[in-house]
Amino acid sequence: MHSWRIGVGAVLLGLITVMAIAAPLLAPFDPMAISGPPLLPPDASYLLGTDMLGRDVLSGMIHGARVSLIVGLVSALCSAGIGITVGAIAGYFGGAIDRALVRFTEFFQVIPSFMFVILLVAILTPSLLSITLAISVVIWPPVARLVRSEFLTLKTREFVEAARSLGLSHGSVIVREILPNAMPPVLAVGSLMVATAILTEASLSFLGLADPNMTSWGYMIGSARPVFRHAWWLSVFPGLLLFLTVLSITLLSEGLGDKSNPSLRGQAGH
Amino acid sequence: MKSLMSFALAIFMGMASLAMAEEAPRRGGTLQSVLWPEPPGIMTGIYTQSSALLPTTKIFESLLTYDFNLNPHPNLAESWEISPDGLKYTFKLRENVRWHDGEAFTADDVVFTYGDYLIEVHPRARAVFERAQVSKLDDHTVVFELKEPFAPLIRSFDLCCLIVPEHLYKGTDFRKNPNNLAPIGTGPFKFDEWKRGEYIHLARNDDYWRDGLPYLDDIYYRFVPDAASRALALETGQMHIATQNDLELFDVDRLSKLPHLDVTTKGWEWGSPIVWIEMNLRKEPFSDKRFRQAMMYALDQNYFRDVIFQGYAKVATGPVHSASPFYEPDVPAYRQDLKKAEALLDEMGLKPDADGKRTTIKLLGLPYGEMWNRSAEYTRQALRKVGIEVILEPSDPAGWATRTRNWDFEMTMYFLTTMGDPALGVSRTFLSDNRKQGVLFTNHAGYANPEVDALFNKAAVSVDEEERKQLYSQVQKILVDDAAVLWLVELVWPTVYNKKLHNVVTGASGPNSSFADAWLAE
Amino acid sequence: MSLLRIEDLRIALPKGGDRAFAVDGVSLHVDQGETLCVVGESGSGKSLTASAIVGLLPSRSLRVAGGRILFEGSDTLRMSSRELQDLRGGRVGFVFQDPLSSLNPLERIGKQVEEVLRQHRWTGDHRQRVLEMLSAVQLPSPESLVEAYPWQLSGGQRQRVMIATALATRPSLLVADEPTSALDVTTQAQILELLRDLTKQHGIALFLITHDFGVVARMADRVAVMKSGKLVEYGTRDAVLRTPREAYTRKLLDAVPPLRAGPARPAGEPVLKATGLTKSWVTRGSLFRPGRTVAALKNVSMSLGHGNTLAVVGESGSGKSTLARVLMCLTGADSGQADLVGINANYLGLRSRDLATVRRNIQLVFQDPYASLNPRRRIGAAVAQGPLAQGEKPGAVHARVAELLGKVQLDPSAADRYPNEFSGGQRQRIAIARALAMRPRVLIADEAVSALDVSVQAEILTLLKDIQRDEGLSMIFVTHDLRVAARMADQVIVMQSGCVVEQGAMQDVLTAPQHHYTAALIDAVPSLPSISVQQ
Amino acid sequence: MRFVYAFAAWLPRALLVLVAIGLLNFFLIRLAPGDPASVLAGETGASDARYIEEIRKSYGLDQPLWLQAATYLRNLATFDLGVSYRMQRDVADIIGERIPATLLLTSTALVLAIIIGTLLGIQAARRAGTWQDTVISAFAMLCYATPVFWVGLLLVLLLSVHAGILPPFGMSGLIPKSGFAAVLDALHHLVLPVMTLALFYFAVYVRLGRSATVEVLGRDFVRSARAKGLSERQVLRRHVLRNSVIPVVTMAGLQVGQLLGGAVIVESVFAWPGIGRLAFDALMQRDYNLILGIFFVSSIMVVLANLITDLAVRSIDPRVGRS
Repeated sequence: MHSWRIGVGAVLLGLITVMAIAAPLLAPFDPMAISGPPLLPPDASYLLGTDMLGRDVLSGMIHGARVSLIVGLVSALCSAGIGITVGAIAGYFGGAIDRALVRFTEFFQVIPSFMFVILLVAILTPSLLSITLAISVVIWPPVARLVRSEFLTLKTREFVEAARSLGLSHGSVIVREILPNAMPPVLAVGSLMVATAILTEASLSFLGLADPNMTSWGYMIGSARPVFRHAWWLSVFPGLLLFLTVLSITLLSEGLGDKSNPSLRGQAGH
Repeated sequence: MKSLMSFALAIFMGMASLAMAEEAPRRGGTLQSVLWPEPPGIMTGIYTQSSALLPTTKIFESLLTYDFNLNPHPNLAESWEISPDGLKYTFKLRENVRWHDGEAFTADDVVFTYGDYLIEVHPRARAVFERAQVSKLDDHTVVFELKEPFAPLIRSFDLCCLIVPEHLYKGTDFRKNPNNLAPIGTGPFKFDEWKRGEYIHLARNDDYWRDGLPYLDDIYYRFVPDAASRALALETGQMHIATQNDLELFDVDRLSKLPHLDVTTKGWEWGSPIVWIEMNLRKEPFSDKRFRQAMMYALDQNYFRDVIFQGYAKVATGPVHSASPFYEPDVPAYRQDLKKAEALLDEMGLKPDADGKRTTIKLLGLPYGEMWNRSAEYTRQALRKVGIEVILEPSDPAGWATRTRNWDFEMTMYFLTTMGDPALGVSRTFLSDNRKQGVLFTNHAGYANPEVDALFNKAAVSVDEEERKQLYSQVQKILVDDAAVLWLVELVWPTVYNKKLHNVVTGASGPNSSFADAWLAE
Repeated sequence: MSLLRIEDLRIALPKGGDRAFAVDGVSLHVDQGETLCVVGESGSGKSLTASAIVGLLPSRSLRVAGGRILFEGSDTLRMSSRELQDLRGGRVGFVFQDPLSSLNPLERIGKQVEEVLRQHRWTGDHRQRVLEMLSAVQLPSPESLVEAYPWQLSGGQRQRVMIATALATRPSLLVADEPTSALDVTTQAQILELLRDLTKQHGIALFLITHDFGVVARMADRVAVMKSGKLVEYGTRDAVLRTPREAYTRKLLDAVPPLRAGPARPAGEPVLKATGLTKSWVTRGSLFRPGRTVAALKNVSMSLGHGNTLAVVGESGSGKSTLARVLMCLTGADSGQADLVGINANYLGLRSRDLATVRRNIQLVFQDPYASLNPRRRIGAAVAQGPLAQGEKPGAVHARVAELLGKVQLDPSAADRYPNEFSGGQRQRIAIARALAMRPRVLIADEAVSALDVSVQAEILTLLKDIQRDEGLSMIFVTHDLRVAARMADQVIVMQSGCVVEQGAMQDVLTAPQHHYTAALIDAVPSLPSISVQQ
Repeated sequence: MRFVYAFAAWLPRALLVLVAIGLLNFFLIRLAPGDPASVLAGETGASDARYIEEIRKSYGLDQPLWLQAATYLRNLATFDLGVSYRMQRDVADIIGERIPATLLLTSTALVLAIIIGTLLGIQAARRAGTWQDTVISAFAMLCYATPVFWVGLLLVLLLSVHAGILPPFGMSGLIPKSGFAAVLDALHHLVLPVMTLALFYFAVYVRLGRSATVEVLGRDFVRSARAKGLSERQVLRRHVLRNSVIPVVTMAGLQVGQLLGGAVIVESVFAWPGIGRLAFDALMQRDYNLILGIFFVSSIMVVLANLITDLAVRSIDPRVGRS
């Protein structure tokens, strides 16, 4: 029933990924190079126009996919790592450990997280690394909560008790018995984390917290903000691509998780 | 025939009345002015951000004002005299001036301001006025006495150095004085209200010392954070004036074509800002003059002027602004020439590798907005063409300032106000004894040239205008040949205003003048 | 004229299902005041038939494809939604299976009962009627109960509230869909009695759906047996129970074990002994509320003889599962000791890495075959997991997996498949194979058959008996079902609220229970032989 | 009495969170590369070290870090958030001035998103599988994936620049109005930022409302209610609504922090004079005390929102805090 979502999502995301990987082959121009007159509206040679310096917008968008996808994927992986570890330990062992970890997680949920990301990135000065790091630090709580609740349910499942009564160690019960069964919803949320991370990166870049040595969609939109009334193509096209990327990931995640719970959407995403 | 006559007469009369309306200032009206960013405060001396100056200069006044050629004119000082040895400046003050709270303005206020207040709160003013001993001859006469001549002094009584009321500030903690929130000055407008996040309201000073002035009833300085919105507000007539960086330059271009708006680029002669890239000369390869020259040849100053600054700039040829009386046009020129640049680099032994890369350097960009980002991005692209790979270092205002003043950079881009007289604004970047680590806008690059030091020092104490010109001319030739910094452009800040608004930019302070004679047509 | 007459009812399933019709050509009738029991295993279409009577089919994708349902002469399938609403709760009352979820958790009891009166414009005093009904269903202090919320009531009490609601408007037909299967046996018996008394007393017809022939025997005037959407057998109770015509009916009847135990087999040396086991759970309190302590086991002792089966019988909350888990070291005990005779004295409280011998010697078969197998692990891997974790050689383990699958009557190819490809009964066989792979001396079966349909239940019980005989296993059989216990066990302990209230040989306990709770349990079992007794 | 318990349970947790946030922010910001003293000096065009030293001293920046932190925490307890370096005013005052604007924006957006979103979500759930459901769900999905800042720009482009029907920025017209006209003016200015901020949350509540209602509709008591003869409408109103609102309320509490993050973007796109915009400006200026203050105050807002949500859930759900 949700397979069309997976289909559409996968195809869209696939195209965007291919675009990111093959960027140097696909892009008509060097995205950084001044390749034409500034602020040229879309035409035959500059399909999506040029920006304030005369750089090709299309080329920038194609290369920008790299930053978005890398930040999205790496942050989602890191946050999934933190979230799974915290959630699994809390859910499996329960008791005081659980209470402490739940408090810890709550704390990160309570923090107005986007402000926190801005703060971190500004402190560490914007770079691919600092942006990824900051995003990972704030988007993990939903994963942790989900993993914890999955573990709370799964650990009382009889197959887990069966594994324990077969003499498996805690570690292998967690990793080999419970975790694989907790993965489907985690995968769904994890893929939403990718979307959240991409949106957060774009929001940061939009506000000017971007790595100036990289072209990213948010940066393109943000730096075009002063001229967006006249040179609409500078904000509209990169935004559209950003939107499609997030949409494709969301579709994919919905398809994967089906009964997707909106509460699992990351905290920092906008 | 008769009817034709009367028709012609009617036209003539009509034109005459139109001309009358153009010429006769109207009393009344509310000026709506854009102000961005919202300044932290508007007490003169304490808050010197450019956005604080607009309201501050309406409330406070100085002894003198300056015309476009930086010639001094009387203001709170009726007249003045400079002794022939250039050591003694005597100012005769106006007698009918009152502070906004009704107290009389006297020599005590002047002595307090230049001898006490500014010395404590305003570092740049301190640099000038510490050279002088200020004293009161009588209630309306003050004397500035110098130990050695300092010709720029007569050009120093402006924006930074407005006079504050001694009776409210003497003996208080200047920074925490409650009057800072509702400043009391002598200017044509009084502080009325500050609605945080929205506007500052100034009201007409009915007791202003120039009879019948000011014309305007009110000034609203409205904080409009979005450049596009500022442009729109001017376009729709909601706002009457915007200046400096308020507008994106391509907006200025568009607005200037609208029938109800006018643009002037005058009024910044006093500041004379120059955009440049400073290199850390302590480091390789910047220590090599050929490398610096190569970069000059690699950069296209016209591109900065035409694309990045949208024509609102002039190509800078050297350290002294072309509006300055000390400007020397006859200096070595660096027209963009990639061949020459490459030849210089080759000569240095910086050969391109397989990717065409000769060396990698870092540029610390100025975090003041898109125009500066674009400048840095263009610099990267331009230098890449000759095999110099540039990594842009992101920063924030604090980070930029910290790294720059602590010499923690390879290249740093910024603009410096050269302030008309080189002794005030130019020499500070090149004097070897001004290599003060930790202090911003000093000689961060570490430039040291005894010849340059000697010329600058001599010019600063000379009282002979011609001699000074001569000395500065020599300095400019040396510095330009040395490519001591990479001069890019002179900033030309546009002031866009509604044609209903008259007498906007009348002197070197431009929109930062008192607006006593500004008036709004119906 | 019958009160309700269902004629050739067909309910279509959405396309792509395993069959075209969920209910296929069923014709039934219920007369004024009589009780019709509709019996069938899960998926037989019995509940859908009931729902269809007043247009309450659970899903949009199900629709009535044909037939008529005449209630008091008019066809409910052709009624407007308005007319159906008047019928529901007005002329036809409903009681559903799960009392825990059948009441709105956010509303007070009184309001929920009263709602049906308001909806059907009951002319008398509403509050009066609510109190009257609550006392009619024998709920204590109705006055305070109306202010209570559902979660403050037990399952049995909630089911009484549901009955009170269903009968409040004096309907002529009460539809009860498995009204007791979620309840404990003793409660079950009380609710059934209540239903019978109230319907007989007010001349209300009862359309009772159940899977339990015990319930049928106790309640029915007439019986309808359904299988896969079709009516298999239809007749009076005695005719159907005593002289079933259809093989399917006979099979269902045969699968119900009699509440009768054979003599205890001779007990060998004890293999597992426990004394003074005590365990309590502490619920976390808050700043103002001290945590509460719930005793799950109070000084429980037991002993299991070699080759024998010990049944642990009790209702939910009696502590019987906790006992199993403590013996398995899945939960620690507060005090007491357990002794795996000759192998591991006093093994409780060992650290988990020192439990290897215990793990090898005691194994567990769980209740829910759908939950007890890791869905992401192939059957072969699941069975091999224990021995591999104990360090046995993969080659040997592999061979043994095939052998074990054969032993539980599964094809060896099952090893390469995933649990979702198997039915509940098959999965339970796999779980047994997995336990046997450890070559345990003691097998604990925790409600191992209660989630299965009766016919499958019987197969698994037989399998367990066979295996016990072949392998010389000793077994602990934890169950709430006395019939199952009777069939399997030599010895029994009866538990209530964490205490052992009675223990002894199964046969003795059944025939001469010493404790009144045991007697009540036995009494509550609606078993087939009791038909004659009851008549 | 339950509400007193709720408060008592909330208070220590809230305090713990606030102390932790205070400490975290404090140390993080002190680790920043920018030296606060130099910000001031740089901004005022300072050219001598004496001035920087003066600032350092007058703001206690020359004291050891732990002392600054301890002082900071002690001051927090008395709501003394210090002085903004740049603004030369009390941080508490600056934030106080900006809070109403942010509250107006965020609460309007949240309330609208909750009401419209939940209602549409319920509608979609009632009509699950029909074209109505498809349209509503698809629209929610689109809103869900739309970057806030982008949609803000697009709305300005469409509704302000092209259509010219809504003001693109600010909280009031450039020329102030009074009385009722001022209220209308404010509402007029509120439309775009609220739409922008609400869009994402709207999508969240459509989805949440839908899934909660689908879940509740499948519960047995709904069948019981139908079996009592209630019409679909009555079932929905009397039984489903309250039950499906519980997760919505819980969610609303969880989202306040996120909402404030959204406010940073929306307020800077629309030049809304609230704390979101203040936060970003302050950060760009490295106005340490101001940033710390904003973080702290936002955290208080979040923690208070949690209390309110908790009380709301308790008033809806009799089970919470009693069993």
